[in-house]
Amino acid sequence: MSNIVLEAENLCKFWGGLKALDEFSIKFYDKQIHSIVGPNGAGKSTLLNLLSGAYQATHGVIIYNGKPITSAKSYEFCRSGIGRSFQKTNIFHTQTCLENCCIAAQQQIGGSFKFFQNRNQNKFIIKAALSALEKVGLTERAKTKASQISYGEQRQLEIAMVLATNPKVILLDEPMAGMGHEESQTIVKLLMTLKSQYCIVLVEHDMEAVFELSDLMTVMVDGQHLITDSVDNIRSNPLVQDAYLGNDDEVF
Amino acid sequence: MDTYFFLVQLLNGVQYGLLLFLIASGLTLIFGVMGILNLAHGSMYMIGAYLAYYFTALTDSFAIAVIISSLIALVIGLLIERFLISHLYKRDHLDQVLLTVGLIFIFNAVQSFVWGNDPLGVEVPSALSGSIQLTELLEYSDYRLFISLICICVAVAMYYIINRTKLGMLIRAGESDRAMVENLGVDISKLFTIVFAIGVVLAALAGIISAPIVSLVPGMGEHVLISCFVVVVIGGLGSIKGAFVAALLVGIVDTFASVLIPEISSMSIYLLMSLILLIKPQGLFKS
Amino acid sequence: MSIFTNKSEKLFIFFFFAIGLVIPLFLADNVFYINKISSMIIIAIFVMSLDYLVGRSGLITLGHAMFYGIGGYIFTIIAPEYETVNFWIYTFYVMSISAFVALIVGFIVLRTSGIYMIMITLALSQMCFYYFADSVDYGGFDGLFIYIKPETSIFGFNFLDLNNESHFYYLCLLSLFNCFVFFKVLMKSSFGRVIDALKENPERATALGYNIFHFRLIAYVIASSLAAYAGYLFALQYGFVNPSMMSWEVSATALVMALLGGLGSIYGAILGAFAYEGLHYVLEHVTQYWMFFMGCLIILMVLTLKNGLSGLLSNLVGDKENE
Amino acid sequence: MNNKNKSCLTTIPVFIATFLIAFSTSVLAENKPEPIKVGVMLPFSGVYAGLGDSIRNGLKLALQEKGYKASGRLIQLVEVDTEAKPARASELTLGLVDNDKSDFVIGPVHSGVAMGMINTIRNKDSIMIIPNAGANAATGAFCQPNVFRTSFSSWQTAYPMGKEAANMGYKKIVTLSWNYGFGKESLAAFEESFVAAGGEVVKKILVPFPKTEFQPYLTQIASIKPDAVFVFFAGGGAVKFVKDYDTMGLKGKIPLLGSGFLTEGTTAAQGKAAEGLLTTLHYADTIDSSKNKKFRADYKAKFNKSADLFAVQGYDAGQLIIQAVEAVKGNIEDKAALIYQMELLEIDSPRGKFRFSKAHNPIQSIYLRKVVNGLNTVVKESVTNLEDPARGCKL
Repeated sequence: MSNIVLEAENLCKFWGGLKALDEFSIKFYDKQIHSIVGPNGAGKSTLLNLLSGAYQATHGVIIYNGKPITSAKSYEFCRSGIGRSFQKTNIFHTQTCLENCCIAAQQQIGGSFKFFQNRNQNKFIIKAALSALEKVGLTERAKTKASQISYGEQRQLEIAMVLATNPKVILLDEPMAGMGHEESQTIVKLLMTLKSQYCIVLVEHDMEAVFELSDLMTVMVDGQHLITDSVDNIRSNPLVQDAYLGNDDEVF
Repeated sequence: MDTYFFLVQLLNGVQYGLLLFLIASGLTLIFGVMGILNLAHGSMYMIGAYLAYYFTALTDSFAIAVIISSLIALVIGLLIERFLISHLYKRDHLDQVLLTVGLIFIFNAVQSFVWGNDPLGVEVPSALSGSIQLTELLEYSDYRLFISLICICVAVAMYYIINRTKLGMLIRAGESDRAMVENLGVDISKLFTIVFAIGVVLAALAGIISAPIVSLVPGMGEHVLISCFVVVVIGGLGSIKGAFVAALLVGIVDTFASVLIPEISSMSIYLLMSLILLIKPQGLFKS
Repeated sequence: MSIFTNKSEKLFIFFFFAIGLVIPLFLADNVFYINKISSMIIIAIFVMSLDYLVGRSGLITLGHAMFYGIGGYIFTIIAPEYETVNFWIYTFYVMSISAFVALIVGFIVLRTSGIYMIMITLALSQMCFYYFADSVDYGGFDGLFIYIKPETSIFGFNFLDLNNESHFYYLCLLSLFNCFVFFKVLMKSSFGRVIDALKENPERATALGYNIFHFRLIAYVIASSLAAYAGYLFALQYGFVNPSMMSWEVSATALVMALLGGLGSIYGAILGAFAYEGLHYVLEHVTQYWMFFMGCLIILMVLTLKNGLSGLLSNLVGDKENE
Repeated sequence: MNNKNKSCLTTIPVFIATFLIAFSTSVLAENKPEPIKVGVMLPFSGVYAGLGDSIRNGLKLALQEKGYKASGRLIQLVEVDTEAKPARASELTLGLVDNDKSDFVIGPVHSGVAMGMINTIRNKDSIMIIPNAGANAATGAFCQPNVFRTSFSSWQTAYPMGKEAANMGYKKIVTLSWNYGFGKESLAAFEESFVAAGGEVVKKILVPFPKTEFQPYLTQIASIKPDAVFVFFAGGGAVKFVKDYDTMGLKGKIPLLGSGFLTEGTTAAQGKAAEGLLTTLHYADTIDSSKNKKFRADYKAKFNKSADLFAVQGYDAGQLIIQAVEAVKGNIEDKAALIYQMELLEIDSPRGKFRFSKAHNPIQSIYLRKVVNGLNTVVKESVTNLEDPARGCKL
């Protein structure tokens, strides 16, 4: 088994009295897709927000490459290699697709404090951005404004932006939300190819895609860890059937 | 300062605070529901005071003047919302602010044109011209107590309307989720018209009832406006309860700072605001 | 690589500075108009710095006049009273001291955002206003005077005499031009890319690893020290400073000018400042009730123009949408 | 697109029209060298606008008596609104001096504006006449050959009250004013003479300008229980203070004394709260001279309101110009000769006759006045021909 990249131990997030995440522990391995499923309100997004540094944990530890990063600032997560996409499309609508990826790439490549150099003079940034666009198949959309591409393409751009930050870990928050079957398949294919290079954490409601893609699956209920296992074992686990899968027809 | 004078100063502070609340409540209401920072709020305070002067002189009755002036303010509020602000809902908030700056200019010019530039005063209505002896030297006029009473009444009425009536429910909903109100089938533009008019009337009412105890001078609205900002921000934008607490706080702090630390009293309320915003960046009662 | 965003901007800048360069030749015997235009240019610099802050960086402030005033006061306070000093050296002093002040102020105000930032900047500038208005040493409400204007020699070459109105005018025009070019270059730079990003979507910019606080702070310091530079020029023009320079009305008026010009367009600041000041000048000479017409015109412009005067110009020239 | 075009069409003509008006007025104003140009720089909007109106009225009355003519030359007024904003002082002054080529500039009301104006006009040829602003420095440390004042220095208006207060037997006094130049100078002048006469200022309270919440201060005064209170306030602040003093019950228990501005042009708004107040100033409504009676009657007839001190000061500025022009027989281009003649003039003012000191401030009598039925009546002449010490003036 490959090595552990990202790890959470006894992670808690309380909103006042509400326990969004309670004593949650999990390990993510390199070059795998690890899906997290569970009913609405199970705390999946909270977990992702904690892992990406958007929220501060109430207590518990996040370990990245063997070092605790729990108390790091939210922007430091991305810098150290934890990239994320958002559930609701979160891109720079007024900029071109290429520029969107340039913004993402520039943080890693540098130059943000160059006040007098034209932003397009740094070839490394453009190159990194173009390669990210190419990976998701948006090359011909490079010069198009982000607000003018289709919804599916925007979701792809969202992932391209994460890739442009040159991450080790990619946290994807429902990348297929609101997509038709065909569009979803594009993403599935994309994730398949990415799997060989990154540690991918996937939160997704599209169970078909999840079962197709995942190496490992974690089921969450009410902010708590229910089970983590391979796809096949999860499918046949009666506990999961009872607690979650069997009772909720909507999901399937 | 002995206890007795401490209590008198406290009374001064509370009384000033209550008046501030009356002026600021309209501002925070409009902002909370419509998201508009109405810079012309101070101008409506001024217009209210001048209208009270005009109609008191005309009818010889302060009570009638209060009623007529409030009605005129209501009409002004409705006209401004219908013919100007309603065209800007889809635009940037800063455009709306710019519009209200234009209104300030117009109101100032109208005031100067109609009433001239000499300081004016309104006599305290005779029924309330008595006073209560506080110390061997100090008295407290009935009219000031009457103003405080009005302010408390307005505060209670607003609390009741917002928490107990259908209009209040819509106002609260409009604050939190505009789309939801529209989905409920409520005509949001009508709600906005009503709220804006109420806000304007509150500002004018503050000007009307304080007319007998202030001097009516050009530009009186702008001075008030800044104090209102401070109150509204400390209380948390859009929160009536916050405005009430903040107004009392500002009134008391300002009063005691004037006497105890005169060197920095001009900055005291701004210091207070900065401190509170540093501790609670959203103000005291942000919902 | 062109620094211009669109055709209308190019046209406007070209005509503005072309006319600006030759206009003193036609006004040679009328010092007043040269002075008036100089002061409009100074205001345009001030508004431009505000426009960068509000329109480009998304940081709305109602306390920008604080730096305008500080710029003037710093010079008046640190320069020896009866000694000729060098303009460029003191430009450096004024701008670095005000940058330092802006760093501290920015550190406080940038913790808040939106309307709360508007209010806390307002509070700080009011405190600053009262500090100078109540001070005994700095002349209180009556302000301070500058008796001797600086000389402008560089390496012994003295080509501008600040006591000469036309020379001062050209200094202002040059400053405005530099300011404009500086902001345009800044906008097109890699730094500008981040500023664009965090104005549009600060949450996303953070998720991409940017410490938005740092970038905002830098933008705030840059804009504030340029505002201070404008205040410094203002103090030099008429030789005095007054606390009313930092009153909140000055901040609000500048914001109105930036809005009139079209937020975020930078060159709109010039349009806005000239339109507002021009109208003000004209109307106050026509009627005592100039405020009424001023108010009506402002409202008319808000209702009819979507992106201010620069937007209007853009439509006239026929720029492509959103370019 | 249609909408946008329409908006362009409506806005552009507005701009063009306004700029055309601007240029046509400026062109018209430049063509006639003949008349004497008098620039009037007063606040016509904002807090001080009422004072600006009165001064302008007085000025017009003086000029009208002579048919807007002196030594056969027509007198033309050019008015601008200062908005009482010191930041605009220099620009507006230059406008009047350089653009409108004014021979005289009358203004302003506000001391901060005055300092800006003096700083601008000191190197120019025009003669500045201050019809109000009382900053001591204007005819003190900053005095200039071409700056005259027809009003007063703040020192003059408050200094006599110190002696009067001591004479009335008061030992301990609290002083109070807005925290700005005029107020602080008035308190200092009062203290100077009051302490010299053996009194003691037990507390000096400075209220932030332009705050009008006076209750905390009045409560503080009540806790100190001084023999009397001396205040400086003007305009709207004076109205509010006098009313508050009355409603808080202090009136009649602790005597209120003031620099005359406390009851100048404000008694109508103050109502009965002002009755009986004692103040000192260089003018009173009931000065018993034919000049004053005629002035007040004419003013009332022309402007339909009662004359006040500010009108007098404006009126005297007008008289000064006419007499000066006549003294040099219309030849005002020789400024040195004009200034020399102005220094020799005696102005027959409604307040009584006065001459100018070396520093160009009036040497004038100060009256102790009492408010009776809304009028500032003369109690007595407190000091005859008081001259400002003009500290720091090198003229």
